[in-house]
Amino acid sequence: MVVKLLYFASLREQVGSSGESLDLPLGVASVATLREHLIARGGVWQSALAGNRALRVAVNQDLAVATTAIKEGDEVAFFPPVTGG
Amino acid sequence: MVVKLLYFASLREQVGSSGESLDLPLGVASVATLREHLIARGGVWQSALAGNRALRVAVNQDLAVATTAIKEGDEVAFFPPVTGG
Amino acid sequence: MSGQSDVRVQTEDFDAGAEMAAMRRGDPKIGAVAAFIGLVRDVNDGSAVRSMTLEHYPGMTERALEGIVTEAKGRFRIEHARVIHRVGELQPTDQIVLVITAGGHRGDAFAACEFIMDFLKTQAPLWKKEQTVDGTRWVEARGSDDQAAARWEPRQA
Amino acid sequence: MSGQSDVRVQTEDFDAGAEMAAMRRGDPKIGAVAAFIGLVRDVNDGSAVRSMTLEHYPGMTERALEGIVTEAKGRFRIEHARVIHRVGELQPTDQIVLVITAGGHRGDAFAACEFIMDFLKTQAPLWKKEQTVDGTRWVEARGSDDQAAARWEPRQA
Repeated sequence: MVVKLLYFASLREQVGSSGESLDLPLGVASVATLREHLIARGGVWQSALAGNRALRVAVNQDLAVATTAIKEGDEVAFFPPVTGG
Repeated sequence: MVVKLLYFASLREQVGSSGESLDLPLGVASVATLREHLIARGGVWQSALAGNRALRVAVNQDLAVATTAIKEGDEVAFFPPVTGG
Repeated sequence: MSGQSDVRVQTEDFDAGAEMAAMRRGDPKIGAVAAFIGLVRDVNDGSAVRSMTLEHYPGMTERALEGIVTEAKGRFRIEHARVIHRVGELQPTDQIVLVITAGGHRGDAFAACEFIMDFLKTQAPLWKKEQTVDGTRWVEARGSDDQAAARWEPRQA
Repeated sequence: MSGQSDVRVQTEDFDAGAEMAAMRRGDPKIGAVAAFIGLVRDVNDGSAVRSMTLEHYPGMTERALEGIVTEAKGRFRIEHARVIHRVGELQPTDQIVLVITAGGHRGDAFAACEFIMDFLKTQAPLWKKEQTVDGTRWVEARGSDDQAAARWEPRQA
Protein backbone atom coordinates (compact mmCIF):
# COMPACT_ATOMS: atom_id res chain seq x y z
CA MET A 1 0.00 0.00 0.00
CA VAL A 2 1.09 3.56 -0.69
CA VAL A 3 1.33 6.20 2.02
CA LYS A 4 2.42 9.81 2.05
CA LEU A 5 5.33 10.57 4.40
CA LEU A 6 6.26 14.02 5.71
CA TYR A 7 9.36 15.11 7.67
CA PHE A 8 9.64 18.38 9.59
CA ALA A 9 12.20 20.66 11.22
CA SER A 10 15.56 19.12 12.27
CA LEU A 11 14.41 15.69 11.06
CA ARG A 12 13.64 17.13 7.59
CA GLU A 13 17.14 18.59 7.43
CA GLN A 14 18.80 15.38 8.62
CA VAL A 15 17.14 13.09 6.10
CA GLY A 16 17.38 15.76 3.39
CA SER A 17 13.73 15.43 2.38
CA SER A 18 10.45 17.12 3.28
CA GLY A 19 8.43 14.10 2.21
CA GLU A 20 7.83 11.24 -0.18
CA SER A 21 5.27 8.75 -1.41
CA LEU A 22 6.26 5.28 -0.29
CA ASP A 23 4.92 1.85 -1.22
CA LEU A 24 5.05 -0.18 1.97
CA PRO A 25 5.77 -3.91 1.93
CA LEU A 26 3.36 -6.34 3.58
CA GLY A 27 3.72 -6.31 7.37
CA VAL A 28 4.43 -2.60 7.63
CA ALA A 29 1.08 -1.40 8.92
CA SER A 30 1.76 0.52 12.17
CA VAL A 31 3.75 3.54 13.26
CA ALA A 32 6.36 1.32 14.92
CA THR A 33 6.89 -0.99 11.93
CA LEU A 34 7.02 1.99 9.54
CA ARG A 35 9.73 3.61 11.65
CA GLU A 36 11.72 0.36 11.64
CA HIS A 37 11.26 0.11 7.86
CA LEU A 38 12.73 3.59 7.40
CA ILE A 39 15.60 2.92 9.83
CA ALA A 40 16.48 -0.15 7.74
CA ARG A 41 17.43 2.22 4.89
CA GLY A 42 20.60 2.88 6.91
CA GLY A 43 22.75 6.02 6.70
CA VAL A 44 20.99 9.27 7.63
CA TRP A 45 17.70 7.39 8.01
CA GLN A 46 19.17 5.15 10.65
CA SER A 47 20.75 8.02 12.60
CA ALA A 48 17.77 10.39 12.27
CA LEU A 49 15.08 7.85 13.22
CA ALA A 50 17.04 5.71 15.71
CA GLY A 51 14.88 4.32 18.49
CA ASN A 52 16.56 6.32 21.24
CA ARG A 53 15.59 9.62 19.64
CA ALA A 54 12.45 11.38 20.93
CA LEU A 55 10.25 11.76 17.85
CA ARG A 56 6.57 12.53 17.44
CA VAL A 57 4.43 10.89 14.77
CA ALA A 58 1.11 12.08 13.38
CA VAL A 59 -1.23 9.96 11.25
CA ASN A 60 -3.65 12.00 9.15
CA GLN A 61 -2.73 15.06 11.23
CA ASP A 62 -3.58 13.51 14.59
CA LEU A 63 -0.83 12.68 17.07
CA ALA A 64 -0.21 8.91 17.01
CA VAL A 65 1.51 6.29 19.15
CA ALA A 66 3.72 3.30 18.22
CA THR A 67 0.74 0.98 17.87
CA THR A 68 -1.37 3.32 15.72
CA ALA A 69 -2.40 1.49 12.51
CA ILE A 70 -1.48 2.79 9.06
CA LYS A 71 -3.75 2.31 6.04
CA GLU A 72 -3.53 2.89 2.30
CA GLY A 73 -3.43 6.62 1.51
CA ASP A 74 -2.61 7.77 5.04
CA GLU A 75 -0.50 10.86 5.62
CA VAL A 76 2.19 10.02 8.19
CA ALA A 77 4.41 12.78 9.56
CA PHE A 78 7.58 12.40 11.61
CA PHE A 79 8.90 15.35 13.58
CA PRO A 80 10.87 16.28 16.73
CA PRO A 81 9.15 17.47 19.92
CA VAL A 82 7.46 20.79 19.22
CA THR A 83 8.87 24.17 20.27
CA GLY A 84 6.32 26.81 19.25
CA GLY A 85 4.74 29.53 21.34
CA MET B 1 -6.27 65.33 70.08
CA VAL B 2 -7.69 66.17 66.66
CA VAL B 3 -7.93 63.58 63.89
CA LYS B 4 -9.32 63.67 60.36
CA LEU B 5 -12.07 61.15 59.69
CA LEU B 6 -13.20 59.95 56.24
CA TYR B 7 -16.22 57.83 55.27
CA PHE B 8 -16.61 56.08 51.92
CA ALA B 9 -19.21 54.36 49.74
CA SER B 10 -22.33 52.95 51.46
CA LEU B 11 -21.01 54.06 54.86
CA ARG B 12 -20.63 57.65 53.60
CA GLU B 13 -24.25 57.60 52.41
CA GLN B 14 -25.55 56.11 55.67
CA VAL B 15 -23.88 58.61 57.98
CA GLY B 16 -24.55 61.44 55.52
CA SER B 17 -20.99 62.74 55.62
CA SER B 18 -17.80 62.21 53.65
CA GLY B 19 -15.61 63.26 56.56
CA GLU B 20 -14.99 65.54 59.51
CA SER B 21 -12.34 66.83 61.86
CA LEU B 22 -12.94 65.43 65.33
CA ASP B 23 -11.38 66.27 68.69
CA LEU B 24 -11.13 62.97 70.53
CA PRO B 25 -11.53 62.71 74.30
CA LEU B 26 -8.80 61.15 76.41
CA GLY B 27 -8.88 57.34 76.18
CA VAL B 28 -9.89 57.25 72.52
CA ALA B 29 -6.54 56.32 70.97
CA SER B 30 -7.11 53.15 68.93
CA VAL B 31 -9.27 52.07 66.00
CA ALA B 32 -11.55 50.06 68.32
CA THR B 33 -12.11 52.87 70.83
CA LEU B 34 -12.66 55.40 68.04
CA ARG B 35 -15.32 53.18 66.50
CA GLU B 36 -17.04 52.84 69.90
CA HIS B 37 -16.85 56.61 70.33
CA LEU B 38 -18.64 57.15 67.00
CA ILE B 39 -21.26 54.46 67.74
CA ALA B 40 -22.02 56.28 71.01
CA ARG B 41 -23.39 59.17 68.90
CA GLY B 42 -26.42 56.93 68.35
CA GLY B 43 -28.84 57.15 65.39
CA VAL B 44 -27.29 56.54 61.97
CA TRP B 45 -23.84 56.34 63.58
CA GLN B 46 -24.90 53.46 65.74
CA SER B 47 -26.57 51.54 62.89
CA ALA B 48 -23.82 52.25 60.33
CA LEU B 49 -20.87 51.38 62.56
CA ALA B 50 -22.43 48.63 64.69
CA GLY B 51 -19.97 45.98 65.74
CA ASN B 52 -21.61 43.21 63.71
CA ARG B 53 -21.03 45.06 60.45
CA ALA B 54 -17.95 44.15 58.39
CA LEU B 55 -16.04 47.41 58.02
CA ARG B 56 -12.48 48.20 57.02
CA VAL B 57 -10.43 50.93 58.64
CA ALA B 58 -7.32 52.64 57.29
CA VAL B 59 -5.00 54.82 59.35
CA ASN B 60 -2.94 57.24 57.28
CA GLN B 61 -3.94 55.27 54.17
CA ASP B 62 -2.69 51.90 55.42
CA LEU B 63 -5.16 49.17 56.33
CA ALA B 64 -5.46 48.96 60.11
CA VAL B 65 -6.81 46.54 62.73
CA ALA B 66 -8.82 47.13 65.91
CA THR B 67 -5.71 47.59 68.03
CA THR B 68 -3.97 50.05 65.69
CA ALA B 69 -3.03 53.20 67.62
CA ILE B 70 -4.32 56.63 66.62
CA LYS B 71 -2.26 59.79 67.11
CA GLU B 72 -2.82 63.53 66.78
CA GLY B 73 -3.29 64.53 63.14
CA ASP B 74 -3.92 61.02 61.83
CA GLU B 75 -6.23 60.42 58.87
CA VAL B 76 -8.63 57.61 59.76
CA ALA B 77 -10.95 56.21 57.08
CA PHE B 78 -13.92 53.89 57.58
CA PHE B 79 -15.32 51.97 54.62
CA PRO B 80 -17.12 48.74 53.64
CA PRO B 81 -15.24 45.77 52.11
CA VAL B 82 -13.89 46.80 48.72
CA THR B 83 -15.49 45.83 45.38
CA GLY B 84 -13.25 47.20 42.62
CA GLY B 85 -11.75 45.40 39.64
CA MET C 1 11.68 51.51 34.37
CA SER C 2 9.77 53.43 31.71
CA GLY C 3 9.58 56.70 33.60
CA GLN C 4 5.79 56.29 33.78
CA SER C 5 4.13 55.26 37.01
CA ASP C 6 3.08 51.64 37.29
CA VAL C 7 -0.36 52.68 38.57
CA ARG C 8 -3.02 55.04 37.24
CA VAL C 9 -6.51 55.78 38.61
CA GLN C 10 -8.50 57.82 36.11
CA THR C 11 -11.94 58.58 34.72
CA GLU C 12 -10.76 58.32 31.08
CA ASP C 13 -10.82 55.08 29.10
CA PHE C 14 -7.56 53.27 28.28
CA ASP C 15 -6.07 51.65 25.16
CA ALA C 16 -5.01 48.14 26.19
CA GLY C 17 -3.08 47.47 22.98
CA ALA C 18 -1.09 50.69 23.23
CA GLU C 19 -0.29 50.01 26.90
CA MET C 20 0.87 46.47 26.11
CA ALA C 21 3.04 47.72 23.23
CA ALA C 22 4.57 50.43 25.44
CA MET C 23 5.45 47.88 28.09
CA ARG C 24 7.57 45.72 25.78
CA ARG C 25 8.82 48.31 23.31
CA GLY C 26 12.55 48.11 22.69
CA ASP C 27 13.17 45.60 25.46
CA PRO C 28 14.42 42.32 23.94
CA LYS C 29 14.49 40.65 27.38
CA ILE C 30 10.68 40.52 27.32
CA GLY C 31 9.46 37.13 26.09
CA ALA C 32 6.03 37.16 27.73
CA VAL C 33 3.29 39.73 28.26
CA ALA C 34 0.14 38.80 30.17
CA ALA C 35 -2.85 41.13 30.37
CA PHE C 36 -6.28 41.27 31.93
CA ILE C 37 -9.20 43.59 31.20
CA GLY C 38 -12.22 43.78 33.51
CA LEU C 39 -15.44 45.07 31.93
CA VAL C 40 -18.91 46.19 33.05
CA ARG C 41 -21.43 43.41 32.38
CA ASP C 42 -25.10 44.11 31.78
CA VAL C 43 -26.23 41.61 34.41
CA ASN C 44 -24.87 41.16 37.94
CA ASP C 45 -26.36 38.97 40.66
CA GLY C 46 -29.47 38.51 38.56
CA SER C 47 -30.32 42.16 37.90
CA ALA C 48 -29.99 44.09 34.64
CA VAL C 49 -27.32 46.77 35.14
CA ARG C 50 -27.91 50.13 33.42
CA SER C 51 -24.79 51.86 34.67
CA MET C 52 -22.25 51.75 37.46
CA THR C 53 -20.42 54.34 39.54
CA LEU C 54 -16.96 53.57 40.88
CA GLU C 55 -15.83 55.43 43.99
CA HIS C 56 -12.28 55.48 45.29
CA TYR C 57 -10.17 56.93 48.11
CA PRO C 58 -7.87 59.42 46.39
CA GLY C 59 -4.31 58.82 47.50
CA MET C 60 -4.88 55.52 49.28
CA THR C 61 -6.19 53.76 46.17
CA GLU C 62 -3.02 54.57 44.24
CA ARG C 63 -0.89 53.71 47.26
CA ALA C 64 -2.62 50.34 47.71
CA LEU C 65 -2.24 49.47 44.02
CA GLU C 66 1.44 50.45 44.08
CA GLY C 67 1.92 48.21 47.11
CA ILE C 68 0.30 45.28 45.27
CA VAL C 69 2.51 45.84 42.20
CA THR C 70 5.63 46.02 44.41
CA GLU C 71 4.61 42.78 46.12
CA ALA C 72 4.07 41.11 42.71
CA LYS C 73 7.51 42.24 41.50
CA GLY C 74 9.05 40.75 44.64
CA ARG C 75 7.27 37.43 44.29
CA PHE C 76 7.52 36.84 40.55
CA ARG C 77 10.22 37.25 37.93
CA ILE C 78 8.72 40.10 35.93
CA GLU C 79 10.36 43.20 34.50
CA HIS C 80 7.33 45.50 34.29
CA ALA C 81 3.79 45.74 35.59
CA ARG C 82 1.05 48.29 35.06
CA VAL C 83 -2.40 48.78 36.57
CA ILE C 84 -4.98 51.24 35.26
CA HIS C 85 -8.30 51.47 37.11
CA ARG C 86 -11.15 53.71 36.07
CA VAL C 87 -13.46 55.57 38.46
CA GLY C 88 -16.68 57.52 37.93
CA GLU C 89 -19.71 56.47 35.92
CA LEU C 90 -19.41 53.52 33.52
CA GLN C 91 -21.84 51.69 31.20
CA PRO C 92 -22.13 47.99 30.29
CA THR C 93 -19.27 46.93 27.94
CA ASP C 94 -17.06 49.76 29.31
CA GLN C 95 -13.57 48.86 30.45
CA ILE C 96 -12.98 49.06 34.22
CA VAL C 97 -9.48 47.80 34.88
CA LEU C 98 -6.32 46.82 32.99
CA VAL C 99 -3.44 44.82 34.45
CA ILE C 100 -0.35 44.06 32.35
CA THR C 101 2.76 42.16 33.38
CA ALA C 102 5.87 41.51 31.28
CA GLY C 103 8.95 39.38 31.78
CA GLY C 104 11.15 36.68 30.38
CA HIS C 105 8.79 33.73 30.67
CA ARG C 106 5.07 33.05 30.66
CA GLY C 107 4.64 31.33 34.02
CA ASP C 108 5.70 34.35 36.06
CA ALA C 109 3.87 36.81 33.78
CA PHE C 110 0.57 34.90 34.17
CA ALA C 111 0.97 34.41 37.92
CA ALA C 112 1.87 38.05 38.57
CA CYS C 113 -1.10 39.28 36.51
CA GLU C 114 -3.57 37.05 38.35
CA PHE C 115 -1.98 37.88 41.72
CA ILE C 116 -2.40 41.61 41.11
CA MET C 117 -6.06 41.15 40.13
CA ASP C 118 -6.81 38.97 43.18
CA PHE C 119 -5.33 41.50 45.61
CA LEU C 120 -6.78 44.50 43.79
CA LYS C 121 -10.22 42.90 44.26
CA THR C 122 -9.78 42.46 48.01
CA GLN C 123 -7.31 45.19 49.11
CA ALA C 124 -7.63 48.31 46.96
CA PRO C 125 -10.19 50.86 48.22
CA LEU C 126 -12.65 50.94 45.31
CA TRP C 127 -16.41 50.51 45.54
CA LYS C 128 -19.03 49.84 42.89
CA LYS C 129 -22.56 51.19 43.00
CA GLU C 130 -24.90 49.77 40.38
CA GLN C 131 -27.90 51.43 38.81
CA THR C 132 -30.15 48.46 37.97
CA VAL C 133 -33.73 48.12 36.78
CA ASP C 134 -34.53 47.24 40.39
CA GLY C 135 -32.95 50.41 41.77
CA THR C 136 -29.55 51.56 42.98
CA ARG C 137 -27.37 49.30 45.12
CA TRP C 138 -23.84 49.02 46.40
CA VAL C 139 -22.16 45.85 45.18
CA GLU C 140 -21.47 43.38 48.00
CA ALA C 141 -17.98 41.97 48.45
CA ARG C 142 -17.72 38.35 47.31
CA GLY C 143 -16.42 35.48 49.39
CA SER C 144 -15.03 33.98 46.17
CA ASP C 145 -12.70 36.99 45.85
CA ASP C 146 -11.40 36.46 49.40
CA GLN C 147 -10.78 32.81 48.53
CA ALA C 148 -8.94 33.76 45.35
CA ALA C 149 -6.62 36.07 47.29
CA ALA C 150 -6.11 33.46 50.01
CA ARG C 151 -4.67 31.02 47.42
CA TRP C 152 -1.44 33.03 47.42
CA GLU C 153 0.67 31.94 50.33
CA PRO C 154 2.52 34.55 52.37
CA ARG C 155 5.76 35.51 50.71
CA GLN C 156 8.83 33.74 51.98
CA ALA C 157 11.03 36.07 54.00
CA MET D 1 -19.47 33.24 17.43
CA SER D 2 -17.94 36.18 15.57
CA GLY D 3 -17.84 34.49 12.19
CA GLN D 4 -14.04 34.60 12.30
CA SER D 5 -12.05 31.46 12.97
CA ASP D 6 -10.68 31.03 16.49
CA VAL D 7 -7.27 30.11 15.09
CA ARG D 8 -4.92 31.78 12.61
CA VAL D 9 -1.41 30.75 11.52
CA GLN D 10 0.20 33.53 9.51
CA THR D 11 3.46 35.24 8.58
CA GLU D 12 2.03 38.76 9.18
CA ASP D 13 2.20 40.52 12.51
CA PHE D 14 -0.96 40.98 14.61
CA ASP D 15 -2.54 43.85 16.55
CA ALA D 16 -3.22 42.52 20.05
CA GLY D 17 -5.33 45.52 21.09
CA ALA D 18 -7.57 45.29 18.02
CA GLU D 19 -8.03 41.54 18.52
CA MET D 20 -8.94 42.02 22.18
CA ALA D 21 -11.41 44.77 21.30
CA ALA D 22 -12.99 42.62 18.56
CA MET D 23 -13.45 39.75 21.00
CA ARG D 24 -15.55 41.75 23.47
CA ARG D 25 -17.20 44.27 21.15
CA GLY D 26 -20.93 44.55 21.67
CA ASP D 27 -21.12 41.59 24.05
CA PRO D 28 -22.23 42.81 27.49
CA LYS D 29 -21.90 39.28 28.94
CA ILE D 30 -18.11 39.64 28.79
CA GLY D 31 -16.72 40.75 32.15
CA ALA D 32 -13.18 39.42 31.75
CA VAL D 33 -10.63 39.28 28.94
CA ALA D 34 -7.27 37.58 29.49
CA ALA D 35 -4.48 37.78 26.94
CA PHE D 36 -0.96 36.51 26.42
CA ILE D 37 1.69 37.63 23.93
CA GLY D 38 4.86 35.60 23.35
CA LEU D 39 7.83 37.50 21.91
CA VAL D 40 11.27 36.75 20.47
CA ARG D 41 13.95 37.46 23.07
CA ASP D 42 17.51 38.39 22.11
CA VAL D 43 19.05 35.73 24.35
CA ASN D 44 18.03 32.09 24.68
CA ASP D 45 19.89 29.38 26.58
CA GLY D 46 22.85 31.70 26.93
CA SER D 47 23.34 32.63 23.26
CA ALA D 48 22.58 35.95 21.59
CA VAL D 49 19.76 35.41 19.09
CA ARG D 50 19.93 37.37 15.81
CA SER D 51 16.78 35.96 14.25
CA MET D 52 14.48 32.97 14.38
CA THR D 53 12.61 30.89 11.82
CA LEU D 54 9.33 29.24 12.76
CA GLU D 55 8.31 26.15 10.80
CA HIS D 56 4.86 24.58 10.93
CA TYR D 57 2.87 21.68 9.48
CA PRO D 58 0.25 23.35 7.28
CA GLY D 59 -3.15 21.92 8.08
CA MET D 60 -2.18 20.01 11.19
CA THR D 61 -0.98 23.10 13.07
CA GLU D 62 -4.35 24.81 12.63
CA ARG D 63 -6.14 21.57 13.45
CA ALA D 64 -4.12 21.06 16.64
CA LEU D 65 -4.70 24.65 17.77
CA GLU D 66 -8.44 24.35 17.07
CA GLY D 67 -8.49 21.16 19.14
CA ILE D 68 -6.80 22.94 22.05
CA VAL D 69 -9.29 25.84 21.86
CA THR D 70 -12.22 23.39 21.78
CA GLU D 71 -10.81 21.60 24.82
CA ALA D 72 -10.39 24.92 26.66
CA LYS D 73 -13.99 25.90 25.88
CA GLY D 74 -15.15 22.56 27.26
CA ARG D 75 -13.14 22.84 30.46
CA PHE D 76 -13.63 26.51 31.33
CA ARG D 77 -16.56 28.92 31.30
CA ILE D 78 -15.45 31.21 28.49
CA GLU D 79 -17.44 32.68 25.61
CA HIS D 80 -14.65 33.28 23.10
CA ALA D 81 -11.04 32.30 22.51
CA ARG D 82 -8.57 33.23 19.80
CA VAL D 83 -5.07 32.03 18.94
CA ILE D 84 -2.81 33.70 16.39
CA HIS D 85 0.61 32.14 15.78
CA ARG D 86 3.18 33.56 13.39
CA VAL D 87 5.50 31.47 11.20
CA GLY D 88 8.51 32.38 9.03
CA GLU D 89 11.45 34.55 9.99
CA LEU D 90 11.21 36.75 13.10
CA GLN D 91 13.59 39.14 14.89
CA PRO D 92 14.11 39.87 18.59
CA THR D 93 11.17 41.90 20.03
CA ASP D 94 8.85 40.52 17.28
CA GLN D 95 5.54 39.06 18.40
CA ILE D 96 5.23 35.27 18.00
CA VAL D 97 1.90 34.23 19.48
CA LEU D 98 -1.29 35.80 20.82
CA VAL D 99 -3.87 33.99 22.94
CA ILE D 100 -7.04 35.77 24.08
CA THR D 101 -9.90 34.37 26.14
CA ALA D 102 -13.09 36.16 27.16
CA GLY D 103 -15.94 35.27 29.48
CA GLY D 104 -18.02 36.33 32.43
CA HIS D 105 -15.40 36.05 35.17
CA ARG D 106 -11.65 36.35 35.55
CA GLY D 107 -10.82 32.92 37.03
CA ASP D 108 -11.97 31.00 33.96
CA ALA D 109 -10.53 33.55 31.52
CA PHE D 110 -7.08 33.34 33.14
CA ALA D 111 -7.14 29.54 33.41
CA ALA D 112 -8.27 29.04 29.81
CA CYS D 113 -5.59 31.41 28.50
CA GLU D 114 -2.81 29.64 30.41
CA PHE D 115 -4.20 26.21 29.48
CA ILE D 116 -4.13 27.09 25.77
CA MET D 117 -0.53 28.32 26.01
CA ASP D 118 0.63 25.22 27.92
CA PHE D 119 -0.87 22.84 25.36
CA LEU D 120 0.18 24.95 22.38
CA LYS D 121 3.76 24.68 23.68
CA THR D 122 3.66 20.88 23.90
CA GLN D 123 1.08 19.75 21.30
CA ALA D 124 0.97 22.10 18.31
CA PRO D 125 3.40 21.23 15.49
CA LEU D 126 5.61 24.32 15.42
CA TRP D 127 9.39 24.38 15.54
CA LYS D 128 11.86 27.20 16.18
CA LYS D 129 15.27 27.45 14.56
CA GLU D 130 17.51 30.17 15.96
CA GLN D 131 20.23 32.07 14.18
CA THR D 132 22.64 32.92 17.01
CA VAL D 133 26.13 34.39 17.15
CA ASP D 134 27.29 30.78 17.73
CA GLY D 135 25.55 29.48 14.61
CA THR D 136 22.18 28.06 13.66
CA ARG D 137 20.37 25.63 15.93
CA TRP D 138 16.97 24.05 16.41
CA VAL D 139 15.47 24.94 19.76
CA GLU D 140 15.22 21.93 22.08
CA ALA D 141 11.90 21.10 23.73
CA ARG D 142 11.86 22.01 27.44
CA GLY D 143 10.97 19.66 30.26
CA SER D 144 9.44 22.65 32.07
CA ASP D 145 6.84 22.94 29.27
CA ASP D 146 5.88 19.28 29.67
CA GLN D 147 5.50 19.86 33.40
CA ALA D 148 3.34 22.95 32.79
CA ALA D 149 0.99 20.95 30.55
CA ALA D 150 0.91 18.05 33.01
CA ARG D 151 -0.51 20.36 35.71
CA TRP D 152 -3.89 20.20 33.96
CA GLU D 153 -5.68 17.06 35.02
CA PRO D 154 -7.55 15.03 32.44
CA ARG D 155 -10.99 16.44 31.84
CA GLN D 156 -13.80 14.79 33.74
CA ALA D 157 -16.01 12.73 31.44
